Amino acid sequence: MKRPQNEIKCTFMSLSQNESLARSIVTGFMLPLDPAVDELADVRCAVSEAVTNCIVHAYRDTVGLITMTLRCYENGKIRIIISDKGCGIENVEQARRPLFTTAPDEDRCGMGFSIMESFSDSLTVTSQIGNGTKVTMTKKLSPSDKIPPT
Amino acid sequence: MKRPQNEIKCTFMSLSQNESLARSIVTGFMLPLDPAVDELADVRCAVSEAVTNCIVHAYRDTVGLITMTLRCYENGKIRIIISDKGCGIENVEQARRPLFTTAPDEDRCGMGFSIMESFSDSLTVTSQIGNGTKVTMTKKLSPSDKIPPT
Amino acid sequence: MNDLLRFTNDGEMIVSLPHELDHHSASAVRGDIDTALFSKNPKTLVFDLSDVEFMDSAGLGLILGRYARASVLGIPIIIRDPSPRNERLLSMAEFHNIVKIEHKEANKNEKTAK
Amino acid sequence: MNDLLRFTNDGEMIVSLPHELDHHSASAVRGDIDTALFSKNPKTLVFDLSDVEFMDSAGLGLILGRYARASVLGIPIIIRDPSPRNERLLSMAEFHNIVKIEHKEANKNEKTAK
Ligand SMILES: Nc1ncnc2c1ncn2[C@@H]1O[C@H](COP(=O)(O)OP(=O)(O)O)[C@@H](O)[C@H]1O
Ligand SMILES: Nc1ncnc2c1ncn2[C@@H]1O[C@H](COP(=O)(O)OP(=O)(O)O)[C@@H](O)[C@H]1O
Repeated sequence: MKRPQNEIKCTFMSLSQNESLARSIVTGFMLPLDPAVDELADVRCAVSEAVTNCIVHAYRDTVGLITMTLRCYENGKIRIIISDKGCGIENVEQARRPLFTTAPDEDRCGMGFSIMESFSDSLTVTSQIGNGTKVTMTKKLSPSDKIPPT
Repeated sequence: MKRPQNEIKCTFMSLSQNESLARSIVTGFMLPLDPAVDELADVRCAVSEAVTNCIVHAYRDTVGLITMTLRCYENGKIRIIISDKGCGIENVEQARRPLFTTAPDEDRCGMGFSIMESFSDSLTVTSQIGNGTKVTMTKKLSPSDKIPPT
Repeated sequence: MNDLLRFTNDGEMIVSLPHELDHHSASAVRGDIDTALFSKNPKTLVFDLSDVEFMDSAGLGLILGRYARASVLGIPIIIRDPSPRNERLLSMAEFHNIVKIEHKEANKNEKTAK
Repeated sequence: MNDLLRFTNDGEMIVSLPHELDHHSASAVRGDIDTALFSKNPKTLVFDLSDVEFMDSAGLGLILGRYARASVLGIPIIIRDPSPRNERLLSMAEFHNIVKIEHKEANKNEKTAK
């Protein structure tokens, strides 16, 4: 893939207050790209799901580090990578199914991956037990109808 | 110093659109700490100065990477470190003086370090020619008068 | 949280969900909702979503968890005034099949207009 | 930028500075201001700061750079309606000594009230 036009990589602690921090970062990153209101909302929601999964599942009962990388390319494509070094997922295919969750008693409803999938153009999940999980999402933003600043 | 309560480390490209991104990150990091309006504004401004300096001075005519680390501690202290691998500063003492600038023809007015200094409790600048510059600021937030969420 | 819970004369317990409804904020309100649900024994449990600007699956999970408890107590649930976006999210998790989703804001405005 | 520049009948060229005035946004408006300054030759150059929610030293630099150009042309500068916070920033750089800072919003409201 071509060189990104802009890129930010962040590493932060798996604290639940950082769910909103992650959304702020995505918003700050996307606003100069002049996204449609719904596109921004989609990406904010998908990121929130992925980051929450690191906090709730990957580092259950501990605190670890979450890494989020955001890239945007000339063609309006953005790529988001969220990874942890937590417990990993045994069966990724099963985990991605709608309503599947390993934590129903904590009010998880198993819709995280489904939301990530429907709010992005592509979702890749790689995971290794004991080594962590990496979620990659891409989304192509619709061409802005506003005049770019000169 | 004690372990931080929360920490985020970000690395991003020295593009001017990332000045507002850096401010978004600081805002997202500070909001859960329930800062006073003026404290948040002070820190946003100080961060903006430090990040702009990396873009304008450190990586003049090139694009490099800026690293920003935010930490908060139990006593309400926050610590912000902004560093670059750019050109470095020959004479830090001189650079910190109000109105001193090496780029007057680009509308720099030499108030960046003065603003960082007056909007933080402490400012440390270390720099090496050809190796980059590191700015460290600390600020103690006033105790919040709101009830913390249970 | 100040105005999280309200009780009306006709037995509604109204939960005003927060502006940003994620796992963090959902965890912060869950206990208070459950305590009130069991101690006040309302006729209906209403989730007011009119102020919810952001919601992810943690919001769905919060409502689903309360739905399970309320069902045991025989208390029906109403979801009131979700934004179009949040209603889409609710229907992704098939909430239409288990709870009533209603739009009262519109009615309210109609009444005011008369 | 849509409403960056306005010209009044009494010769004011009014520059409405952006909501977030940093190095990025200052660079975006600088050229248009200078072009207009030289081509329209106004009697007074006014920087309207009433919409500026955020400003850092790039805002000071933008005004200072225009001040230098306007001085050459003999055009006086007025800074209008900075927030208390932004006025503090202006005074840190001793702007009080070189330009007039005025508060018109208050006057305007007074007039409307009568
Ligand atoms: N980062 C992760 N680390 C470990 N396990 C994960 C991670 N993300 C998801 N999972 C597993 O995948 C399951 C499904 O995830 P998801 O669809 O987001 O639903 P939910 O989070 O509501 O359980 C989770 O219940 C969990 O077992
Ligand atoms: N990160 C940096 N890398 C290299 N030089 C810097 C850096 N930050 C500041 N400087 C130098 O210090 C001077 C003073 O900085 P500052 O007080 O922020 O004023 P200004 O940015 O308006 O010039 C700059 O003009 C520049 O020469």
